[in-house]
Amino acid sequence: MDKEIRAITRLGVEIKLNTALGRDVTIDGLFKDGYKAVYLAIGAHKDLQLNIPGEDGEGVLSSVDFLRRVFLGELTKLEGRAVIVGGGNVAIDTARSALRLGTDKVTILYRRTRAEMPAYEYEVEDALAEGIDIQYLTAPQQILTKDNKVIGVQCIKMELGEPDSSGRRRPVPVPGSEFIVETDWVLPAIGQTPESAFLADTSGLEISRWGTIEADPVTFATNVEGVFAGGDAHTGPWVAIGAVAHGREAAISISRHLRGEDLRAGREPVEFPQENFVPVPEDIEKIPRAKQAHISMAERTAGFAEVELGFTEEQAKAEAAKCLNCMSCCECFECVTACQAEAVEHWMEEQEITLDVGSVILAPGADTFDPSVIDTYLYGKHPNVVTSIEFERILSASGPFQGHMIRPSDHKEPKKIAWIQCVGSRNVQHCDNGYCSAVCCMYAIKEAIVANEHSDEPLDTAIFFMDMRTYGKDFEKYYNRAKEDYGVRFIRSRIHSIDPADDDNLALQYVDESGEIKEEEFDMIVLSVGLQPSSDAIGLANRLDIELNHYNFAETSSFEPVKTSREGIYVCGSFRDCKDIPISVMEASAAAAAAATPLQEARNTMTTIKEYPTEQVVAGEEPRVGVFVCNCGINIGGVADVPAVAEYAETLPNVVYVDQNLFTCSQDTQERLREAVQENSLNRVVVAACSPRTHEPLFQETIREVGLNPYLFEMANIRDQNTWVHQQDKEAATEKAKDLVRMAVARASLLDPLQPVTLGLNKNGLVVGGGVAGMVAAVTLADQGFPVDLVELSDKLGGNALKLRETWKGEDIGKYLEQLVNRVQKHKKIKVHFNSKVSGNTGFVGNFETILENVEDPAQKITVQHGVTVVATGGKPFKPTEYLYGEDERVLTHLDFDGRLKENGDAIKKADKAVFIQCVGSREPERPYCSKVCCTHSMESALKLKELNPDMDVYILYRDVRTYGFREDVYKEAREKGVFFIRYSLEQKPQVSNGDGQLKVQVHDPILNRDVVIPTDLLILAAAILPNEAKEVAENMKIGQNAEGFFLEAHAKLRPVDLGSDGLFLCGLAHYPKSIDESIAQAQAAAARAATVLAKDVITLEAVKAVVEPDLCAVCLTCVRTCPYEVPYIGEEGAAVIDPAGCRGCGACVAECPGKAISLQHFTDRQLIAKCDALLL
Amino acid sequence: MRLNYPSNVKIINVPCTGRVDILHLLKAVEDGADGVYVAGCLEGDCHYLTGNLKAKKRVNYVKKVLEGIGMEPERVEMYNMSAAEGARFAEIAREFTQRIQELGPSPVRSGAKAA
Amino acid sequence: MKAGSKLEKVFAAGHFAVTGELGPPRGADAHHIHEKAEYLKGMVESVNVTDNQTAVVRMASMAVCRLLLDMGIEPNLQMVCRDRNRLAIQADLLGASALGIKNVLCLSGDHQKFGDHPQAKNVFDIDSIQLIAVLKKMRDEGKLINDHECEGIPQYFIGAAVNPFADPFEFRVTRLKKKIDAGVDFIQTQCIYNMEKFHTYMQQAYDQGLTEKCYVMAGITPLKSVGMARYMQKFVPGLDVPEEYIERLKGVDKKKQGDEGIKIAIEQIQEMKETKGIAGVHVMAIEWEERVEEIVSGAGLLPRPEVS
Amino acid sequence: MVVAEQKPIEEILVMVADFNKVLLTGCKGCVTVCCSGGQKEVGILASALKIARKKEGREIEIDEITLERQCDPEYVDQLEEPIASNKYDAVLSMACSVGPQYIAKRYEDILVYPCLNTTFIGGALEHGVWAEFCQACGSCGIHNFGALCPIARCAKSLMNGPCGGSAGGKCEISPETDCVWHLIYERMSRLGQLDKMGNVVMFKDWTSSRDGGPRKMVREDLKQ
Repeated sequence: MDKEIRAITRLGVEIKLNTALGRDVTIDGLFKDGYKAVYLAIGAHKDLQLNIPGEDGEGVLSSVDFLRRVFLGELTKLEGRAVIVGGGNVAIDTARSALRLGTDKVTILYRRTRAEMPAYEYEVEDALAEGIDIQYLTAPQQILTKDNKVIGVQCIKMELGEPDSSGRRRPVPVPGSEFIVETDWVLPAIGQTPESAFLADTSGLEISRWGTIEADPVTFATNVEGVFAGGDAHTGPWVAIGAVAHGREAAISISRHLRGEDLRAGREPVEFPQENFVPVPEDIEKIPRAKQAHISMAERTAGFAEVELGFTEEQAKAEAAKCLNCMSCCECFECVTACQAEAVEHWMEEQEITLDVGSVILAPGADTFDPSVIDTYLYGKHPNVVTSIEFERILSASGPFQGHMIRPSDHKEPKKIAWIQCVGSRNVQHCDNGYCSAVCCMYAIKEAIVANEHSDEPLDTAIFFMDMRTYGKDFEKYYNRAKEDYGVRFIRSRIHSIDPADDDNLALQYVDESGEIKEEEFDMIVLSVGLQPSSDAIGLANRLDIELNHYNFAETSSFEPVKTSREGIYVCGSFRDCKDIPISVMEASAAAAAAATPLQEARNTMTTIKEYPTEQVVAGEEPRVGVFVCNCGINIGGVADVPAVAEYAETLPNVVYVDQNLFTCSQDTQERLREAVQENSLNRVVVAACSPRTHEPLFQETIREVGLNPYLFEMANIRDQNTWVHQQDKEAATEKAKDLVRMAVARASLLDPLQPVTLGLNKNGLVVGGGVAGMVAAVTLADQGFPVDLVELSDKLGGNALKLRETWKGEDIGKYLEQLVNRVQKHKKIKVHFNSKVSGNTGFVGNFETILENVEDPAQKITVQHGVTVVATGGKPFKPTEYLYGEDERVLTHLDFDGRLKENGDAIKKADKAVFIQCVGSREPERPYCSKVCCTHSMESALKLKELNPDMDVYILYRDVRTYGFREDVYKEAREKGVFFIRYSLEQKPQVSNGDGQLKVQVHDPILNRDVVIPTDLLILAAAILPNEAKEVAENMKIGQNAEGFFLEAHAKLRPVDLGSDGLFLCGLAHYPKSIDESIAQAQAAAARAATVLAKDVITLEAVKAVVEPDLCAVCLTCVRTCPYEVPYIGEEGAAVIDPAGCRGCGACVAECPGKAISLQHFTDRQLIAKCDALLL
Repeated sequence: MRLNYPSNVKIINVPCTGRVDILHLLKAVEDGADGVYVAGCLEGDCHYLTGNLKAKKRVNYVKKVLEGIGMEPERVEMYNMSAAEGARFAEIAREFTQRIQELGPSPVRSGAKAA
Repeated sequence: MKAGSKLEKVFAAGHFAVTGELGPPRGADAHHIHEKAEYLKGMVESVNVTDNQTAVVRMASMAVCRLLLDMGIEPNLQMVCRDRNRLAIQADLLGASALGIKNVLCLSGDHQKFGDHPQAKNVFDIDSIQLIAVLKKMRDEGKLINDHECEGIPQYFIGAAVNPFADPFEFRVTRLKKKIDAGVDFIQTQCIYNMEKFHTYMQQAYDQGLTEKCYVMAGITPLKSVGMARYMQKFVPGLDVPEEYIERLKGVDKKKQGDEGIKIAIEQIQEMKETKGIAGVHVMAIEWEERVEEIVSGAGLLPRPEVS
Repeated sequence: MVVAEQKPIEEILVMVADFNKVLLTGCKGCVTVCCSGGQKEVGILASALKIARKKEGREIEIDEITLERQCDPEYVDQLEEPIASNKYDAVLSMACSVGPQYIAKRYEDILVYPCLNTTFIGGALEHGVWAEFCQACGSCGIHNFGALCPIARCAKSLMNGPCGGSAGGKCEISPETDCVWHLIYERMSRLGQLDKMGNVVMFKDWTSSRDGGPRKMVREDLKQ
């Protein structure tokens, strides 16, 4: 109650105590004093009179007054006999209370029968059980007194006559049936009525015959203008919630009345249709409600102890078991009323929408394999066998164990965990998933590393695998780290079975590489489940009539990797092939490019530009700060005392409005925020919630929508920097929240509006590199209407593809290349610069200027202007330095071999034996990466040899076979066609010799556990792929390179084709070794990303800039020398000039300026020091 | 990662530690902060190339000023960490708090009290 | 004859001249001067008396010169530009002449940074080459810098120092020539250890005819120990101690390193005697005056010639 | 420009030890450019002094003002209002020593303290590094020395250098100090004027320098 009253007064309501209507004020008087509305909520405090003689005798007590005094402890004893008149709950309460106060006998007089008694049935039962006498059909006629002291009640018997207006039969006295009940006390309990006598002065206020004030049931307006009434005063005694509802409705009416609006509009009570109710099935057995046990009668009458003992556990369970589990909404519509956002709609139905589109992109993703179909893995049967996805959840802070790594069976931290690879991948026994799921090796390693990091104790992690496929960029390094830094054990094996062991552990039986069966016990086993298309996706594909491959993934060609078999429908992500995040992201952009290209004319035609109201001018205004304190569900409110923080915020300087929200970021709160800004004329807004990094833009947008400049906003991070990290000490968290709010308010008061800087841009693209990736990027951009300058170092387009024969699927690369080169050269929007290199670059996104130098004649230089750059400088094959390469002409690299095949297949056909050695120059200490394409290339070449000469013995010496995705098919085929596979290790590399003209390869066979010597006619080396030397490009364009010389993308996972600087994009082998389809997809992706820049007419730059106050500038050159981007210069006016277009807003010059002539907008000294002062002073 | 660290650490955010001015650090000390530290990116990883290196020099300058006025230079410090190193952030917050606890309250405040 | 000093006469007679060096005490006690000077008597033609050497305050050079004269030893007054302006310099020079001092060595002076009064204000009103010119003007024209005529013309045998090993090496001979142009009569070089480089230098000087225009004395300082050799190698600017000498000193017992140093000095002097353009040696046995005899006699330079 | 550096704070603390309220004045001229007495440094020094005094339990009140230049009387006049309306115990100047002298001359009854040491006339080698280039001798002859000043930049102000202490292009006084004579040699060599270096340069006339007494420069045509 106190809280409620405080809340009311805080809202600005003035409470005048000890003021009685009629005595101190009158309604008319209030109107005269200027009040425009009066709400009468005076309750019903007056007991109804029996209106019989003797009622003023000593011993007659009002029952409500009696109960109040008992409750307050003023009345603890009532001696003698008591008569209670009435049949409602008050009468029963009074009777039972009187009994407990020690009366000798308690009698209730009721004028109708028990059936008509309004009191609750069970209450009546209890009263009777306690020995209370109830006289039905009995009405008091007169209270008998002696010396004005009550001695008895004269009663008359009644009988029931015709029904009255209440529908109950009217009691009629039976003449001559009078009798006397002797008593010392009479307690009438026949109801209460408002004290309405004093309302008489208000002319014409309509009073019912029950003494209640008449009012409209919807608006609660009385018949007198400006007077409203509700609660018991209106209804007579009723439940509290009713009074609350009246108050609320009346308040709405009063608000409307004051504004002169229609009181009634839109307020008709909601009528819910009844027909949707789910009927209770008729065949359900009807079981009565269980009865609760009571305390003993002696205990009951001895005091006010709780009579009902509650349900026993069995009773409670039985009651709950009565739930019909109908699983359907009973349509009570409470949810409709409860949801403030009005999000619940019971009448919503499935809708069919027809969209007129030019392109469709499918990205339905994939499902994980359900391992319960493989009996031997015990999945679903043993709690400590989990899938990798489940394990991921176990490690997650928002997971089932709040990030504590414990196993499901006993919630103990596991000390030994095994991962089993290829569960549902490379498997045609238990499922039809013959392909490699491509992602599991990496995620298993990741999980093992994270598990190690999570574990307090030393953790033993083991990964059981067939081939470790860490073929992506920097994956091999990660794999090496797992082994070297985390001690993850990698066991090349096949799983035999998993059996339960003691202590909820699991016994894993496996066959190692040499064929030996081994067993090891683990606390927990994680199944690295593979990916497969979902049935929904397959259904979708079938409905759209697009072709699926034999694994039910979308079929695409290597040259148009994101295009389905149906024109205009594109696909990306793992529905095309299993893939990880970077490639999915890349393909998504590629699909966007492919989908956008035919639609280029429609670009910007259906866009709606958001309109904002004119910005409020706040310069010169006093700061009016609104503070919104967020509970963030329980994230903040569960730790810090949010009401206290809010209350504190009200005391801060310049704060004129404070609100607290459950979720400040929710849609309805945004609306409240907007209203608050408008209603309170706020000109600065502070949200005390979570991180500005994630939420600032949302709130800035919100205030912008009500005309406030987005920079007039400040956030106090009381979640990430407070309640999340100080959970243990709630008090400290509350105090810190106050500190943070105070700091935020201090800064907010000093914030100034800022305007973003916009710039025009050059719509040309520059593509560096004329290989497949560069050409595809150029064509994709040009097809979207953007002119492209394509720079090629040599005098020929095509790059490495010129030397390639066909894709692993058998598609002719030469033909494709010819068409592509043709398109590039004939394209009106593409200008090719042969024999050229980048020798200089200036500018920034939207406005680059690049110098192209002719490599044959360095004096010949041209300058191109462009808005974006795509870097596709490509790669080159490693030239092997071992295995007699270059010394014996029978030793070839892949590309040499492809060349030989093209020139003279017959010569090769004659060979009896051929040996492939994998990983030549890859996965070595000086080049710790996998070249990704060589395994597939070798399979393809091996199959070609088998095709040319089925009798040829073909050996592939490998370290891990990395035919990821559907490439696994080629591996399978190679095995089926009889290609021999021998694994070697880095420690025991094959030895190649040439004795007497015979080329021999010696290798250790781990299965036979001995060295074998293979005489051969051909030795094909899977040479590594290196990036082209691109230091000059890197330096000119300021692009980072990794240790191996590949370019560094902005974010390895989420921004795989963006480079570190805006407006620069990357594709092809310059990024990492990859197959032609991936190069093409990446090139399309780079073009798509580049087009997002070029499609705009202006570039909007962040508004936070360093600005110079020329009067203070000492032209000392400090800023010129400090700026890492060389933006400031000394202008003609004799002061430093900082071009906002070039300024990145880091503030380095600001902190250095000796004259304090430069300030960083939004982070001025005043603003920052204000925070400091606010915290500490 | 919600790693606990002492609640006496309060953060003032800046776009880059290169924005941190000698004056800001001194103001904090002047206002009575027991300790101030600058948390910047790892050296070589500054988004603005060299902001964190500049900040480091300024922190060192402030240390010298404090030394000059007979105050513990350990009350100001520069730390480097990456945005991904939540654990390190918490560890540093704990470590620095402990350091300051060992040094005791700022003489600026106790001096003011003594007067 | 310019001044008719013994040194000048020895040169004039075509003898291979020898000079020694004496550092005045850091106090007023003249006792040690006598002791040290005794060792040099008869061993050398003239004894250089340093002037606040290494910028450390010592007894005035001119006073010590006079004490030597009293002992029958010919002094060579060292004079630096660091501590005096042109007024003081000229006054002192006049006084020196009056005291019978004939040899004057013109020096810039070590920077006071290395001395015992680093807070001192240095003067450097004129530099060492200008100082030579001052002496020459006083002697040959009988005039002061301001062209005022001297009452009584002083006579000086004008000396200067050169460091053949300072950088730029190519300029060193030019600078020698500048000193000659300014009027120098004899030159004493910095201590020589790198004989090869010194020969290159001397060859150039000889080729340019400079050794005809003045007498060049090679500076010889015997190495007392490996430690001293290393110190000179590393910390004395413009000194070039070749590694071979250090190796040589290392090769003998520590107690015998001094003897080995003397041996080296003797060998050097013998080599100098054979070198074209070298007219003598300046033996700077700093705080080792007692062994000068050993060196000079070892080099076959005793007895010193008599001239008149 | 005139290059100056802040005095050690310990020294300044001693100067203000007895004061409770001072006016700290900066200068937007040379000392701003050489980062020793501009508005920023004024703020830093004020804060440092306040910290030091708070620590001692006796706070000091410091007003900060940075003048356009402290070497022009009109600008120094701008201190009149603050000095008149505040009871300062002293005025501290963060200008070259001209500043405090001008303030002292203009405000006769107030104590004035310098907070900077005026070091030399020089220039920036890079941001944060300044070196001496001129000694204000009053008769510039650097054209004779490859446009490099041996007076200011040779430790011994030699006119006929380099002396025997020149090694590796550095001066004997410190390996950080360039031997200007070495630089002169290199430059003359590049300019083909080495022969000029062979000539003996005779005595310099120091009358135009400080040695001729405090100097004054009058431009009759400009003088009012």
